[in-house]
Amino acid sequence: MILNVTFWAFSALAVFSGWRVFRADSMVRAAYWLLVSFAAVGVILVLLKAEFLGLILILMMGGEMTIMAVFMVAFMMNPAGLNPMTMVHRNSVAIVAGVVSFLAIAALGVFARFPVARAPVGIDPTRRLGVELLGDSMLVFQTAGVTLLAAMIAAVAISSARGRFGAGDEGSVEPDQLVPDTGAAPERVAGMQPGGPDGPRDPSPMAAGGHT
Amino acid sequence: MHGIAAALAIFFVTLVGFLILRASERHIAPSKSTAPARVPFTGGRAPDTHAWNRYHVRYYPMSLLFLAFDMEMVFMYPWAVVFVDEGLIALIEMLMFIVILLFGILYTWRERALEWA
Amino acid sequence: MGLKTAFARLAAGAPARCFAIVGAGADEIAPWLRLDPELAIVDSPRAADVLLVLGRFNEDTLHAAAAVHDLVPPPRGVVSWSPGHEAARGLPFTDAVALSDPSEIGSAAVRLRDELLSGRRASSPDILPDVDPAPWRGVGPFGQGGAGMTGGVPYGRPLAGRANDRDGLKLDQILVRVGPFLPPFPPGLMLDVKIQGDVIQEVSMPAAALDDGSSVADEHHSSEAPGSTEAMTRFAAVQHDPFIAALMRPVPVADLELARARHHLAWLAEALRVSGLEAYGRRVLKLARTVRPEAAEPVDDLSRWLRRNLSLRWGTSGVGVVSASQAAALPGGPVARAAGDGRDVRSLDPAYQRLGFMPVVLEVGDALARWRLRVAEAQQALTLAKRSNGSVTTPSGLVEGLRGPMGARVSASTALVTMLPELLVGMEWGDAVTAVVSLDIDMAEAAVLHDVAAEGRAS
Amino acid sequence: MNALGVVIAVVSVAFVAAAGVYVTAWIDLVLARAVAGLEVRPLDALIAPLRWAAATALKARTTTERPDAEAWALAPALLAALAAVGLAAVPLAPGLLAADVANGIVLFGAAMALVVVAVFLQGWSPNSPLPMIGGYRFIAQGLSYEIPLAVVLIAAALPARSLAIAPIVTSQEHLWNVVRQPLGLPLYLMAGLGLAFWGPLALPEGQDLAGGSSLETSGASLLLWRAAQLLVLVAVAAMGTAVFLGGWLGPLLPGAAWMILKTLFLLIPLIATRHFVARVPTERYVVVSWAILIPLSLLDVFAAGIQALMAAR
Repeated sequence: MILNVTFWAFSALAVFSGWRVFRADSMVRAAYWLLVSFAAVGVILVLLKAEFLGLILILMMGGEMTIMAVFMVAFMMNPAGLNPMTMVHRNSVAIVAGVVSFLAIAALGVFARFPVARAPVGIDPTRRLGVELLGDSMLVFQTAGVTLLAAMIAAVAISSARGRFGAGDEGSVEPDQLVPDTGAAPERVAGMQPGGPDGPRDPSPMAAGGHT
Repeated sequence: MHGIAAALAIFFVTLVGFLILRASERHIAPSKSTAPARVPFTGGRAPDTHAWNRYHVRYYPMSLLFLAFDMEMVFMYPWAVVFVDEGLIALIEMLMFIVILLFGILYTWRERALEWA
Repeated sequence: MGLKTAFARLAAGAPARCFAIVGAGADEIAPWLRLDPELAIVDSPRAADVLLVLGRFNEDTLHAAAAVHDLVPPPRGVVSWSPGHEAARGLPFTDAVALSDPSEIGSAAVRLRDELLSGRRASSPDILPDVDPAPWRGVGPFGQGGAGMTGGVPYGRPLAGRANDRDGLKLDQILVRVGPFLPPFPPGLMLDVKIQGDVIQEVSMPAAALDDGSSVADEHHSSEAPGSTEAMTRFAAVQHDPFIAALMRPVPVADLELARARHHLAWLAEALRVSGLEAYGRRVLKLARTVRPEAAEPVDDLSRWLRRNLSLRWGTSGVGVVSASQAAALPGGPVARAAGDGRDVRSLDPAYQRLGFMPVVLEVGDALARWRLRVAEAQQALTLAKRSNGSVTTPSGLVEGLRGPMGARVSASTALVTMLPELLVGMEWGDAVTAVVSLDIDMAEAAVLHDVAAEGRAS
Repeated sequence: MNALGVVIAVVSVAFVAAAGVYVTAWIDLVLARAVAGLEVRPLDALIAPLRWAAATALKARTTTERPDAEAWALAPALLAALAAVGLAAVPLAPGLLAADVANGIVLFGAAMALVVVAVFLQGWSPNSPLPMIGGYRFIAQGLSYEIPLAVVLIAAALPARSLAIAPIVTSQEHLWNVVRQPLGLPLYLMAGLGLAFWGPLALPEGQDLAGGSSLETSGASLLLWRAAQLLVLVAVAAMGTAVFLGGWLGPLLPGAAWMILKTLFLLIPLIATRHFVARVPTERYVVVSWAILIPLSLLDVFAAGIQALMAAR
């Protein structure tokens, strides 16, 4: 009984907070309402005996939603929603699309015949997951590794303004590949001279010795 | 299941308890908020604008790197459980996986993308 | 009510949490406040019970002091002290406990706090009017003063605007009006700092920044000739400062050097506090108060401890580098000497020459070098004081003060303040604070010297 | 589900948490007086935190021009709730565990990952420049310590073949993890300091920001925030004890006594860092954390893995 009540309470919380995401003016609030929604789903997963998956969902979303919040704040006008705004556009299309997809998923849930496979009692899902991941071949792990490496390199290459050869907008381009000046050169902020922030730090600040 | 119930109960009891304690403040120390008492403190002079702004997070490359490493942890937890049973092969698999990811850190560090000031 | 009384009774044994507002003429008292066991000096007015108002203020700083006062959460009170028995004059704190003896600050603050918390005394009312920064209530389509997506004055203030940045992103820039009373910065220092994220993009001085507190009195008495009773009192007060005295008459080297050692150690105490080592800073402050030339071993121990503490080195090395050319533009002083510029007025004084004085010089010019230089100078000063054997200085119109050469028209602090905008641009906030603290700026110094020059001519 | 068991768990965790916070505040005061060269009066220091708490509770709550009031109210409560869950995941003695879950270190990790949210909200909500910088600093800090924290805990789980805490403790019967995995405890404590934003890693609340994320907070809110912060520190020390110092294992004394003694043994150096190690610069901390601490923690996992395999042979 308590289990059922908890399940439905967290389901309601997940849906409610999902709705709040789109009603929040502040980007930080929107991101953290989404986190609440994810966390509620995480608890539901735990209640469904997928303890590891539920907890890891919460663990990951804590960091991930925070990163989403700071990016949304950085790139949205009026990020804190001091002037009210709506995050919903083209309402009629959205409503139709929403209703249709809800009906489709609901129909799937109601009419589809799901296979019945009872899990043995006393199974440890985390252990089974580990066996599944490691398994007979290395494919899962190494594919994941290479994909993540590609993601990291791509993220850094695209986002980082500085590189080992200097700032991204000046030093990293071979001279003969420089496009003729179209007047679209990035503006540099006054006062940001080399030798200030970007300049080399003294290589041996420890080397100082005093004499009296 | 008992453990999870206890964890949830502890979380929500503490959360609600602290919120109640905070709300009780108005009975112990009532306050009336006035305009000069609401000014953000930076040394005695009022700001021109709201502090909330499109805040320039300087560590954005690092945060993207973190996303990848967060994924890595998802793989490591189940790996830890079966590690001893699977033996040497599990060690080698994880070693390769980690070394691949370490190249990501090495690259980021080499590109000086972890620094911002 | 029972709970409140019980809480008030329990709280009565604690030190009074004070936010200190320091104006001109309080240099004798302000640095040592943290030694008072009855006071707990806090960094934010939000955490204070009592506002300490020490010294004299001009119109700008007075307004800022009133603004800070209104930020202290009720129940709150004010304890004020001003040099030369001019307490409370010109101050807007109507119900302040005005003291004439600075040694009473601790007990007065505790008594005031107890009266406030137990309800025996009413909380000090707001000074500034309860008026929104801009009218917004009921304005605009949502009644919060905003217009469109980013326009208007939602809740009384506009939104920040965008600015370019060195990494190519064009995000918002906000103006932080630092000071005059933001604790990690020297009291009285006002900077308009534009930041994007946590990186400083532009620093400028508001018009009144270089003006010092004593001018309230000047404004009130502008018709009076120099040498009036008022001015004479203040002149007498600054006479206690051995460096000012050395401008006019011979002064024992031992006095000057002991004062220098004490000052450098007190500065170190504050720098340690800002870097997070509050308790150790208090130990150093006590040492600064009590150190004697005959017993200088604790300073040597301190120097060794600082050298061994890697965390301090990590936080200061490479921060706020003053280049050789910047150092050359300074009139001299520890900051210049830490950047390889060996000028020191003491080298010219016969008394010092007889003692074999050689200035301490370091090359790097970063905050770490300044830390080390001041500790080395403190050690050197104690040695000089010990060996000086009663020798006195020869007045030459210029004296090597605590922050550099002092004279009628020379003030190292003024030069350091003018250097700030150039130095801080491009730094992360924490590094910028480390740099400012390491410069040891005194906003009162310039104006005091200016006054003394006037007095000297008048008398 | 046993309702009585849940109630007992909640009450006992609340009791342990309150006691832990109080003892931590006391140790900090005693250490501060000793370092400052003042006469140490442990009995006076026993009542001093209560005096401070009473004086703080009597102050009115301040607000700013347009804060996110709900988030501001939530921040201390969320921080305390997360710390309490972290503490509940630690067994006091065999069978004496409030939140007995099969994935204990994941539960602890999840609670600690959300600490970033609480501290960021505390800094963001007042709509004030210096707290906001503090909040953003903590995100940089959190993203940097989270991975070493999780990885060293995973390393400790290797010999136990389980993610639950109790088996991790019993797996140390012959040799504690602090010896078996020498890198683990130092890395864990460094991450733990970051988690509790304490001492050298008090970046969001540094003196350079005049108090940072809690600058605008006063009255009972400030009191609750401080209590929640200390609770995080206690949870870190307790988990460190269970995972690296053999938890309840020890001769003569009952298990719970060992657990408490060892937790104090870890708490004291953690607290003491505030008085001996200066606050580290944010940016350089991030670089060092990624370029040195994370690779070291991965090295720790492999050393632990090889060790576990050899032991299993």
